[in-house]
Amino acid sequence: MKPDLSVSIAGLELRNPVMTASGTFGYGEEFAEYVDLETIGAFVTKGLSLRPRAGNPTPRIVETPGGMLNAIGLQNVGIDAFIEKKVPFLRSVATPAIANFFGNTIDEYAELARRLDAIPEIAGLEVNISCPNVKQGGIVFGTDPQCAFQVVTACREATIKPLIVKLSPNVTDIVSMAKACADAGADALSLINTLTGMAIDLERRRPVLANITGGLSGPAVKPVALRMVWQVARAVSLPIIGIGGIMNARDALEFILAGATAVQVGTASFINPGAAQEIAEGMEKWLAENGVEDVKSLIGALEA
Amino acid sequence: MKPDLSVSIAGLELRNPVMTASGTFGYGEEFAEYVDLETIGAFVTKGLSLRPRAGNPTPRIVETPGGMLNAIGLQNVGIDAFIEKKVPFLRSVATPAIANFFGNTIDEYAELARRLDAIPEIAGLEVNISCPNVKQGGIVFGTDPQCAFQVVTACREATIKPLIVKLSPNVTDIVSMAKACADAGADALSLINTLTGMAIDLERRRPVLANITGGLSGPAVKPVALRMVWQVARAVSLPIIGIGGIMNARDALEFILAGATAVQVGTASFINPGAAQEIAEGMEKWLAENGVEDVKSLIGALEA
Amino acid sequence: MQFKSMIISNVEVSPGYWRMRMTAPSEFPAAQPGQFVMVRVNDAIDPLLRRPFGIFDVGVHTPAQTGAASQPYLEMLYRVVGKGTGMLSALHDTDLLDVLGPLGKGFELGSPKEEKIIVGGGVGLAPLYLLAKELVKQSPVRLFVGGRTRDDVLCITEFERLGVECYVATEDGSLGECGLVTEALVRRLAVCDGTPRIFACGPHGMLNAVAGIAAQRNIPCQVSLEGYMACGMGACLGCVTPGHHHSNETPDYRCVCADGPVFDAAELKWEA
Amino acid sequence: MQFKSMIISNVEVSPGYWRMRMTAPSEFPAAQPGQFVMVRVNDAIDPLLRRPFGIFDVGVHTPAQTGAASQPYLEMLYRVVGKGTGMLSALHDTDLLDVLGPLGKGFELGSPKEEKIIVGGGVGLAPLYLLAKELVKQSPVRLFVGGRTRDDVLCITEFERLGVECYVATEDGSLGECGLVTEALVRRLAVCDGTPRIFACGPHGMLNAVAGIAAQRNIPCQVSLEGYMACGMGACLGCVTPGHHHSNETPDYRCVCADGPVFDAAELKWEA
Ligand SMILES: Cc1cc2nc3c(=O)[nH]c(=O)nc-3n(C[C@H](O)[C@H](O)[C@H](O)COP(=O)(O)OP(=O)(O)OC[C@H]3O[C@@H](n4cnc5c(N)ncnc54)[C@H](O)[C@@H]3O)c2cc1C
Ligand SMILES: Cc1cc2nc3c(=O)[nH]c(=O)nc-3n(C[C@H](O)[C@H](O)[C@H](O)COP(=O)(O)OP(=O)(O)OC[C@H]3O[C@@H](n4cnc5c(N)ncnc54)[C@H](O)[C@@H]3O)c2cc1C
Ligand SMILES: Cc1cc2nc3c(=O)[nH]c(=O)nc-3n(C[C@H](O)[C@H](O)[C@H](O)COP(=O)(O)O)c2cc1C
Ligand SMILES: Cc1cc2nc3c(=O)[nH]c(=O)nc-3n(C[C@H](O)[C@H](O)[C@H](O)COP(=O)(O)O)c2cc1C
Ligand code: FES
Ligand code: FES
Repeated sequence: MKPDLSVSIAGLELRNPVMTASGTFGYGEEFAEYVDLETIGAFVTKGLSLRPRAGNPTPRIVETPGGMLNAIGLQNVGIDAFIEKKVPFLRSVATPAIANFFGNTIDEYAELARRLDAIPEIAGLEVNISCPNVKQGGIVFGTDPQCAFQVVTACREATIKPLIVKLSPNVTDIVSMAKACADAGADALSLINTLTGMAIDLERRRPVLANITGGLSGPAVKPVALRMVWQVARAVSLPIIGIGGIMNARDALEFILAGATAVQVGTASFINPGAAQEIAEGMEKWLAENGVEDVKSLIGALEA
Repeated sequence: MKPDLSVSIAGLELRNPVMTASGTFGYGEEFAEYVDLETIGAFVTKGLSLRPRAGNPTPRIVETPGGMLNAIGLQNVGIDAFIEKKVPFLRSVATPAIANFFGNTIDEYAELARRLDAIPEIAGLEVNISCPNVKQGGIVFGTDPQCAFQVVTACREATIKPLIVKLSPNVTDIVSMAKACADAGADALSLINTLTGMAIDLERRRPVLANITGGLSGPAVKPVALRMVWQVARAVSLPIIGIGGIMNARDALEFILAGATAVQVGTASFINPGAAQEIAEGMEKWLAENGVEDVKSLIGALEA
Repeated sequence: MQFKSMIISNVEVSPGYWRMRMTAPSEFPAAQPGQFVMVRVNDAIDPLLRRPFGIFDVGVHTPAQTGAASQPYLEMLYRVVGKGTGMLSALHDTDLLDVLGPLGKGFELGSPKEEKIIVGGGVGLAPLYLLAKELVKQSPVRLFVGGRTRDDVLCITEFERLGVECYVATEDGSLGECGLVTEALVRRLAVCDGTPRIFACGPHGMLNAVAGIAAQRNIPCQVSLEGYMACGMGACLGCVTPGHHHSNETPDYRCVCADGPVFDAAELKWEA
Repeated sequence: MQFKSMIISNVEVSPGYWRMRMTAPSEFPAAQPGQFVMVRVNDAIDPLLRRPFGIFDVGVHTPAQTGAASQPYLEMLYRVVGKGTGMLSALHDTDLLDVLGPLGKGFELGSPKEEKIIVGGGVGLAPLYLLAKELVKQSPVRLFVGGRTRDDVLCITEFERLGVECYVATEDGSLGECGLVTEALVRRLAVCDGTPRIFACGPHGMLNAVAGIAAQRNIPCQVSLEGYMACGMGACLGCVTPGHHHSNETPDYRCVCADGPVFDAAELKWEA
């Protein structure tokens, strides 16, 4: 019997729980040679801003033990060019496309949510709140429950589409962040974004990254991500998308046991461009081999 | 010319900046076959409590990508047995021994600081504040600046020995934690302790660790540790001991560039029991080859 | 001791089970039966931790050629279960490994008068061959070995060659008796003269049963345990097992690596 | 294309420099000179990311034996600088590698009328051999190659065998002229008939100088860049380089992996 892999997140019906993570899959087109987009549950665009962003100077990435740091600086084409150049491609794909976006002020977030809400090809919105709030001295929205509440409230008022809030792991209390976003009307939570880290070039006595610090991703962060997904899943009733170091189907299933309804594959796509599809296929195989008829029966099924 | 590796931390004169990290080097004796204790700067005991602690059920450790999780649960012989059975060994070693300790209440911390202050063989104290405050609903002392301030103040009043405070990385703002400890009279700060994480056994649908969550250490955490050391070094004038994923002399020197005066070697000693000594020797070699006469000239010398 | 060891041979002896012979320092052959080694699979951080393995055999190879130096060696018998053992099985002769050992406390051999009974399950046989080699020097030795199928019963010929009498049981009956090895053990104990001494290594369930059988009959019994290990030398406290009187109020955790891996079964806490 | 490739040979051609020949799918030999591959060094997570390497050569090996299938191959020329290249150099024939490629945009060959000038520094020579192989089919080709010492000047015989005229300069004078290769380049440009076309690959400082020399003289010049890469296919935006008109207000970052690695030098921003 073919196991049922379908899940529903915030009103989005996904053929399976495997999504690609923002910033690691371009705008979908780049991977067309390696991933049949119609074999995965959904894909998430590179983070979008109101105006095009240059991003940071290079070096922007560096490998670390079991992971990598990136300081891309949210380079993106901006919402206008996105609509003009990238959206047409989305029309040809029968897989939900989710737009990831960010702003520097609450107004920018709301404005983007409004613009994205109007694009029929966009099935859902993912708000990246790991960005500095320029009006409040640069404190990162996603590290303060009140800031997060405000930004999510503003987005919620601006869109009727499924609204996913992507949480930063650089916090003392991930549960209070999750609750603030739930209270503000989020339909789902995705976590984790990258952990802030740093790498040093000993010979040159300089940080490797031009930006000094960057975001850590990849297998190294998986234990932290699993822990946070588990904590949030027990405390908040919203569906959760688990992210962080997922390299194969087993990793993905671990996140589902911890309480995630779906997962996102990030860094793994760099190492194996077909990773997302292989993970979806591997999950199906594992379920079949283990006599699990419906992946939904595994969500939060951890005995702890 | 032989480079000068000596550093001074909180009044402790160390022959070189390499220390061993609490919980990874037993009480010093265990490694005598592999490390000549007189080749390293100092060593730190397993965390001590007032009464003996059983620790957690097993499994207590699990390997993760580029790291490991531990949930030992602070098993230790307790201060009385420590004094009776472990201190005599310290007398024979001409290398500073630092006692790491923790309590469940502020009074326990203070009481331990007083007891340790009275032991002549103990050169300094390292307070582990990554422990739950049982009187305040289990919030971890080291994740709240006010709690940390109180516990460090109490220890400060109880000892005139060098007082090192070991910071938890599971916080939004490591700098405010560091400042609170500095304000309370700490002589030095050591960071990082472990990042909270989790591992799941897919087949058994259970957490691998009996304790569910554990502390992540090893190379995987190095980027986070380097970032925090760098942030704290720029904000606080106390000497810093860098910890987290140090596997070799180059890693150790990176921490020193980031602003650490000394380093601690943890997980590396499990993989290579001679790690601490080899790192000290490797630092000397690197300094000589690179014409650096004094390791102190590298402290915080990162061009950023 | 920490040393660089060169692989001499690495052979699959049964599906999924490998036997590796590697060079050792000249002091190594003094290792006690039941002691173990911690092997670093490669120089990278994946896998990060060393892997513990029993010492299957030790010896000194004297080359046929006159003049060539004789070479002490150690052998491991291991089952491929995950990443580390998978990588080990891909290594070839002349590849190098970093080894720590011999570590831990081995078996106490007992007195020559007693009958020696060795009980092994699956790859739990690994540390028992070196034990048998010592025991046959002074006593009659019987081996009770169990496995799920025929493929899980290893190296019987080697034991027989030592003069050990071997009883085999498999759960599917594909070799020897069909059933658990403990059944054959109980039958033997019923007919055995005097008090024998039991030595066991294998899955925890089997050890639990053997410890129970021995306790009921007041027979001295040593078991060799496994445990997740980071350091292998008593420092991390990762590998502990509760002692007989352990409770939360009177904690009595023993390190499998430093106090064991061989324990007197009566010292430990067993499930009823 | 993503494929499993089997190593055919892996040889140290000069101290620290290796040449690896490996099997490739039948479409692979259509790779353009200047394109590159991303190699996964092993299946573990250390190293985690793929490593980018130029395509030194492609071809099809036709076995002497009649009836044996002919085998397309690719070659890389690489320098051991760190962990990944260190591990590559330890691989043997018959070992397998996971390869992604050919990736990126290669060199535009230009028209047969022009003289072709290739400038290479150190291991920057890697993608230039396949280029020279194409160029000699239609034009006279001159190679200006520089290195720190004699050991850094690679594969000159191979270029000469193609009929390429080679000028060598080393910083320590241990081979060819003593000095920078750009000096010889400037002298050649002074006497050259018509407008030549320059192709360059090497350290960034050398490319910067070559781009300046070409710009001053209005000579078309293509350069092949390096950059820290995660994906190699335009998705991560890790590898970018600023375009000529780039500024923070009018951002114009190009992906080295997808828009390059070969760029028209005039499109890029250079240090003055
Ligand atoms: C004292 C001792 C002696 C042993 N002797 C042998 C032997 O002679 N032959 C043999 O085949 N096996 C033996 N084992 C078990 C062996 O150590 C594990 O099978 C091996 O570590 C698995 O590694 P892996 O990377 O293939 O598996 P993975 O599952 O990928 O390992 C992941 C982690 O779990 C640990 N682990 C997994 N299984 C075990 C286990 N059963 N016991 C302890 N840790 C485990 C690993 O060491 C590693 O840290 C012994 C274990 C101990 C503690
Ligand atoms: C398009 C392209 C083509 C290349 N072609 C060749 C070639 O044909 N021959 C050759 O020897 N080298 C070539 N390089 C450089 C080569 O990729 C690096 O030397 C190699 O990745 C170093 O890996 P390592 O693990 O040994 O070094 P480490 O320093 O351990 O690598 C650490 C990280 O830095 C990256 N890195 C280090 N040096 C470079 C570099 N110079 N450029 C880009 N990333 C780097 C690695 O990819 C890795 O992610 C090329 C680079 C690029 C971008
Ligand atoms: C190169 C790179 C770029 C990223 N860009 C974004 C982004 O634009 N918006 C966002 O919300 N997350 C971004 N992320 C974070 C990922 O979506 C993901 O949360 C993180 O990488 C952890 O997952 P992983 O370990 O599977 O990579 C980026 C990550 C990487 C590595
Ligand atoms: C098994 C184990 C036990 C530890 N026990 C303690 C402890 O008792 N007290 C403490 O302050 N830190 C303890 N730590 C944390 C280490 O001292 C160190 O801060 C951490 O492991 C990070 O360094 P590393 O990556 O070099 O291991 C322990 C770590 C490990 C792995
Ligand atoms: S493995 Fe570390 S104490 Fe036993
Ligand atoms: S390497 Fe990812 S965009 Fe170029």
